[in-house]
Amino acid sequence: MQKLKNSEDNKSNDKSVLVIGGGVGGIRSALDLAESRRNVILIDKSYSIGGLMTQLDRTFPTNNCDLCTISPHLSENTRQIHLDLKPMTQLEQLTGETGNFKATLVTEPRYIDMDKCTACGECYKHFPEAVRFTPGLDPRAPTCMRYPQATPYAFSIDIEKITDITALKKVCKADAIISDDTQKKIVIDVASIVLSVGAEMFDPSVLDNFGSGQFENVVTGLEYERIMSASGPFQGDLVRVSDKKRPQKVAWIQCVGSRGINKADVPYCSGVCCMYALKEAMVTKERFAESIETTIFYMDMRTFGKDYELYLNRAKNDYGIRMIRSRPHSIIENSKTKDLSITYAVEEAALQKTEEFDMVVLSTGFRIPETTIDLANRLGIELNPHNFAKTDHFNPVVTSKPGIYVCGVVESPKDIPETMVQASAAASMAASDLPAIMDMPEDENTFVPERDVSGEEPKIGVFICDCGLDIGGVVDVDKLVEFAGTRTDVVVSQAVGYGCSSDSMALIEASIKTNNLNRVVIGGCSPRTHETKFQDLMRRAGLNKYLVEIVNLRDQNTWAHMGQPKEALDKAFKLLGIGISGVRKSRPLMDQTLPMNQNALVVGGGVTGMTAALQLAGQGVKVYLVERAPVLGGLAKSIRKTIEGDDVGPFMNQLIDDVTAHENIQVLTRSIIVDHSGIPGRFKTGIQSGPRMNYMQLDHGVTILATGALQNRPDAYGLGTHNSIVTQFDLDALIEDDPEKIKAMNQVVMIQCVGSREPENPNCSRICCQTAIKNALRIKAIDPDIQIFILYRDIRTYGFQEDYYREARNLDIKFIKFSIDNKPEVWVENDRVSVFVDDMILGRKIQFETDCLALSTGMVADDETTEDLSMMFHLPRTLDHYFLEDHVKLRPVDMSVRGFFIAGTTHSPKTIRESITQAYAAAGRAQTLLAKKEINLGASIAKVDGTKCAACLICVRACPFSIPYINEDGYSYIDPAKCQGCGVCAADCPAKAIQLLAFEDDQIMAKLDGLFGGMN
Amino acid sequence: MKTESKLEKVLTSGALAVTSEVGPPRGAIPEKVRQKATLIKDHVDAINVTDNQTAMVRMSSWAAGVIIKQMGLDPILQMVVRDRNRLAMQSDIIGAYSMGINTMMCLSGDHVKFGDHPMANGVFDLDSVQLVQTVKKMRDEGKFQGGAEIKTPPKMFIGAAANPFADPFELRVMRLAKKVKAGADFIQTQCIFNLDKFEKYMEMVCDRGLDQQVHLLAGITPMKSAGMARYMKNKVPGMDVPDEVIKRMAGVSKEEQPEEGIKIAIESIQRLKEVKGVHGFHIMAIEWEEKVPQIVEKAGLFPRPVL
Amino acid sequence: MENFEPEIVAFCCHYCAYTAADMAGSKRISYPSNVKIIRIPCTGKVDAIHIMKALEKGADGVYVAGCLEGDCHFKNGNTRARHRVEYVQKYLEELGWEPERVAMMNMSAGMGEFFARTALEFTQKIKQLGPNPIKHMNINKNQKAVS
Amino acid sequence: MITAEQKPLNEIIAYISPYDRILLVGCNECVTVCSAGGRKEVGLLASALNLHFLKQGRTIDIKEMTLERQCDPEYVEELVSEIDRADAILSMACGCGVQTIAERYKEKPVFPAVNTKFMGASESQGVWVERCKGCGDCMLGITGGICPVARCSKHLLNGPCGGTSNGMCEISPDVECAWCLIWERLKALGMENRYEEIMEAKDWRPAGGGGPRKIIREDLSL
Repeated sequence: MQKLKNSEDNKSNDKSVLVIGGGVGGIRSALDLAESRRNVILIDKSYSIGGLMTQLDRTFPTNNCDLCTISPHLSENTRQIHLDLKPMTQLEQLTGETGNFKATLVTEPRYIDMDKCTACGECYKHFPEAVRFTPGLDPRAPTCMRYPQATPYAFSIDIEKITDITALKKVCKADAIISDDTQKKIVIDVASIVLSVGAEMFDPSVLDNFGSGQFENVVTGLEYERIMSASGPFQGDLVRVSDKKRPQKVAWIQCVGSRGINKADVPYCSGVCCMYALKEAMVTKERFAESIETTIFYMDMRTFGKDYELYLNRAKNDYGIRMIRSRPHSIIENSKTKDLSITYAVEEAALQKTEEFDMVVLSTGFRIPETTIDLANRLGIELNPHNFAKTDHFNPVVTSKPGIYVCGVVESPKDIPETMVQASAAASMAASDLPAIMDMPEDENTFVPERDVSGEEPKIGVFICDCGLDIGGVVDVDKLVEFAGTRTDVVVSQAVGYGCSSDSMALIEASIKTNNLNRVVIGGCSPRTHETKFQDLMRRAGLNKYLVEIVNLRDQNTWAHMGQPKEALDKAFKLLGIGISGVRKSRPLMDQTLPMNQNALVVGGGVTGMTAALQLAGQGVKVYLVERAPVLGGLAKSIRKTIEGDDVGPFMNQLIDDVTAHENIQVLTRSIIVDHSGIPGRFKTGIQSGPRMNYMQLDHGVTILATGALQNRPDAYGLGTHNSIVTQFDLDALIEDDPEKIKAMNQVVMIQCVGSREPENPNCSRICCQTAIKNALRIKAIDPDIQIFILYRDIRTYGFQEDYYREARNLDIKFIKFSIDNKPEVWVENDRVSVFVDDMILGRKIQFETDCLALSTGMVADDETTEDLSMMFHLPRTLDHYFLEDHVKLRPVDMSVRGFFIAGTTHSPKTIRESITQAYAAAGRAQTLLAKKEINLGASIAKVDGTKCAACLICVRACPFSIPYINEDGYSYIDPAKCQGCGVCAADCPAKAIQLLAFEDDQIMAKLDGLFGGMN
Repeated sequence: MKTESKLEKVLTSGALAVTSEVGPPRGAIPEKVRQKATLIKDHVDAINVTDNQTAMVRMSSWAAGVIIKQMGLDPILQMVVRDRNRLAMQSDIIGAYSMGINTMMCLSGDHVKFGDHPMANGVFDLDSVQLVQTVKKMRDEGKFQGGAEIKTPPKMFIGAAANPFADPFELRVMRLAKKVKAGADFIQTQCIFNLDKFEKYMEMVCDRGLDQQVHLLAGITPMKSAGMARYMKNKVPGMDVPDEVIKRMAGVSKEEQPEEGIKIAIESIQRLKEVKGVHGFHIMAIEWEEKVPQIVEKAGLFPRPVL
Repeated sequence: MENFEPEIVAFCCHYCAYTAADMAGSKRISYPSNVKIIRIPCTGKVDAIHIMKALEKGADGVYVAGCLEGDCHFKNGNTRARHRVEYVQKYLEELGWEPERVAMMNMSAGMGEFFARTALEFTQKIKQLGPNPIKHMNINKNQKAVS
Repeated sequence: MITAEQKPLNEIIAYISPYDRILLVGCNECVTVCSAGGRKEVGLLASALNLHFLKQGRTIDIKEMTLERQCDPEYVEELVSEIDRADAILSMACGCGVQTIAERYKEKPVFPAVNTKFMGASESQGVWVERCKGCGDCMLGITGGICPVARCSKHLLNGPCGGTSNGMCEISPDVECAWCLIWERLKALGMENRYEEIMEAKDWRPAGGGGPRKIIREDLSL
């Protein structure tokens, strides 16, 4: 371990970060830290990590299951040398302070040795009640794994349900049962802590009006997800619980237990329920039947996230999902049919309606459980009035206690993309309590040098697992061993019991060395889960890791054909034939690596860009901060106050001073980007800078785009024609600068959604509802007698903003709803501004004469800037010209081009607080690259044989990532640093000049030969 | 006078000329030609004889023209560049002229794709403009297209077609000018239904002074039904049938539609008579030749001048 | 024909279909053992030649299984694969072979049941079609090669 | 580029049926670029022929080779080592390649496996369009870079016929009217007056009307 530079501070590199909670947020935080080569301990009280997301059927806004997108994240866990995963573990006590915490961790007994358990399911088969499994509705379905890619991939025993432990031990062929397992307690040193324990979903059975827990066909949103999920109780078939029949009419009731004032209600908005109800309704139609009628009863449709308004429009227009703006007061069950009738008030006409449904879904929101309140006490952090973690107003991941950070729902209600952003931000903050990444020593390479096997004839070793009875109980492993031994070039063929156990691994390693093997075939389970493990074995044995082939004898043979041993044996022969024949053609391959340039370029000097720059600079990274304007500050500089009542000005001035003074930051104002080249990790970007527009070239490894958005000033409602018609931005300044002028007013009218949620700008600008309420409350504070009317379409005060909405209503600020087809009209006559609007409740037009008409115009993308940059950097944009991230859900600040990150309003409209979070997140994600001296790009890339290439351009056009080009020598060149390895080019090449390494044509042919030529 | 053509004589006299057409039969049935010609003989100055119209094989146009000539009438030999190369066309011109045919139309011809021999190779050795040039060269210079001298050259009164409605509109007058420059003496236009657009076209024609250089015969087609009108609008390339016309046709009962079509044709002639540069009418009553007399009479174009 | 057990090659993409097959196994859902999977990174990698060669070498049926349309890990590899399968089908038709011997399938990683069901349906279809008409020739050829 | 398309398999099969040993030869130039006869198509065709003959109960020996360019004798010479082991040659090159082989290996029958189509350009992935007729007397300089000989269905040289509608040719709403394109281009170039000049009857001798064509570069020829 390198000697620390600043031994006087508390930063120590052998300290770890403790991440509490293994949901998607905790996993993201832990992975970010581990990828930045920080030591992390991830604890979760459950027996496998994954949290809430793994229980969902599909997730918005992509409506994919995305388990295959998240599963690599999960299995990555086990691969990280910097990550220690402790399931069934909780924090008991915390002492010390930031940089020097001592955490006491308690691990509950699992009664199963995770290293030995192969997840064969024998224990579950014989003792179904004894295996721990929690997800909703029917906890016994169907494999007792919470999800197919569960991590750790091992069972857990509920010992209290076991009467005969010896019998249990007997069924476990892996000998993994530890009957005398006990609670374990350890004390560890940690420098900082990320709290990511999420929240619970509200249990509506405490409400007496909806029949939850009483009527079988009333379910919660999460239960509905479980019903639809392929790994749920009905194997992914949508049926009613009562009669297992497909429902034809399903209703959702929103805000159940949220935004209320009744005894079981919480006042805040959970922010995700509108979207998940829309998703569930859409998926219902998509997956089960168009004809299923779906109805959503809602108060305000809160689709405020990026492109979520388009999602809502799609739900309404393309899927025909019915939306009724009403809050039903009760559900009554027909005791015979178990159908449900809902009575609700109709908004347009003062009458009640009753309608029958087959199923009703209660959209419930998040609740902080008692256990979290206890945990907060143990940690010593403060909670807000709603029991969520209290955080810094300008940094939502910072708690009241230094060194402890939060992310995800425990901070405030939020969806997956926002959780992912906060997780990366919290990781980034937690890392700042450790030594700077630039000062960290390199990880040791633990592997012996690779043996050169070129020129050698293949010498193949075949090792076959029995996996207990999982393979050996269905097929005769000895016969397989015998068969393999007869194949060409096989010099060793041997049974290895549990091949993945440490003793078997040692045996294989020794066999490779003593027999001088140069190819290895493992007959065992799926390469998806175990390839890396055996690849590491190869490296330890001095062989290239691409010389091993895993034959899937278990998941795709003995498991699937356990009832047909004869067929399974025959198939096992053939699968081995394929594997052995294939491995003979495998070649040693080099993973592509690149040295990293460890500078960062941050484009945009607003609050987001400056925050990201400072965070990276604090880690010793040299940062170029490029700003188009002559001064730093951006849009936030023109904002006076936040809704929480904080002054933005002083905060910004401090930020600008810090940035300007930092030795690692080079501020380049009045600068524009003019060219760009290079590869991820080694970018070159040309800028023109200063009044003379001098050209300079910057070398950098990563790029953060924080170019912001623009205030929208649409030509609507007379904006710009009269000085009493202003935007909310203008009003914000006016309130601060000229309260006397405000005092002189009698009546103020605000119109929402101006230039947003319209055909020409279909998305919601997200910030306007809270801005309007912020300004309205401030006016009321100046003079409570001023009458304020807010004309709106939906009030979208998500999360705790709802508190301010309620406060505004209590202060008698009037909210009047209008629809897009019947917008208010503005008249200017005799220098007086009047607003006309149809009041839906009164059913007539009303008129206001107003002293100030404030238009909530929101934001629009900076089309010109994002267009220029997207062309230069080859980055995609959304239809409304914001940058489009790589994965809207799981990689919200990463761009599709490696090494690019986005943050702030160039991603989508957001508040200062949210922009700052994203800035930290982008800085955190950037560190995962910057912490490495080189990037591993894998070996499976397409390679062109120039002598065969006809330069036909087919690969150039076919590549989904636009990587190939025709080089100076006149043939196609595929940059190994950029190739994603899909092989489309190799398949389309008419000259057969392209091969995808590790999947070459001759290897595929050899596999076919192994299957068909194999039996003679 | 450049030629012996009766059409030339009528046009030179300043009278409005009237032509119509006869499509030769798909068989060796000379009577059919005579029958059709008889229907219109008193009401027109000359009769176009189409050349493998719509790319369907028919009796050759010069042979059918000879039959008409033998009736004492005046055929106009249509010739498309699609089916013959320059040798064949020039020999046919000499042949036709030798049989007394002295007026001809030079055309591109519909693409073979539309006809009954879509597998045929379209020749297109010359295009229609070049054919006009060739006929003029034969007549005025006494030379074949290849340059050799002709002993007793054929003296053809040369016609060409114009479609004021095909795309691009702005090119239409220029293309007419090109044909005039190449040597066209008269022009027959595509059927005119959109009178407003045609008048605009004629204005442009006159602006360029082309009305002084060429005789333009406006094409008139009576429609039998609203269905035909719709068909022509949608299916026939280069045809402009305004919606009002279709509406007007569809506005009357099915039985009355033929009468309405004729009415429209007559009204069109009456309106177009007044248009500067229009020197006559070419009435294309496809398989409806018997109505030509009625149209000519009611449009006030009867009797035909005797020269 | 009753005892005919076809040999079926399934080219499965790593991200979805291969995972779905593992899922089927982990849920112990049975499907015909006739199906042998060859793993590829993306169905976009499957060349028409791979399918043809599989038939030539004696496969009674070949199918390509990728992610759901629109869900390809590599954007559009699965749609390209579908076009290629259709191309091979046309080719087979020209040769007087049953185009149904090759097929394209799409599934997500979680669709273990679906994997099993399609494997069963495809196997049944191939059983109906009967053995690859050149299978016996291949055996001769192989024997020749050996001798 | 010369474009080509594979012949119907039945036709190919009929050609080679009498023979047992086939030399299947691709070409790495134009036919590779238009995916008709490169290494990949050679492999596919070989596989298809195997499927066919094996089904007939016949084993035929197909040797696959792809030459750099089949229309050059030096490259065609590379077949020498294989030619004796073949009863017939099946060429996937354009007509030029087939004939170069036929000329060199007079004793072996040569059959074409593709139909040579036209000189074209690629419009997008997998789509090729005719752009040149090789008329030997290029007039693109006066037609705004768009060829009426190749692209007008009637090779009209003096403007569009009456069948144009909405910029499309009368033969199909998918075929652009070459003259509309020419006119737009001339306008864009400010060369409208070009259009007014009558283009004289074309001399078709350079287009092949004068018999098979030949180019001789005196300075290069040996």
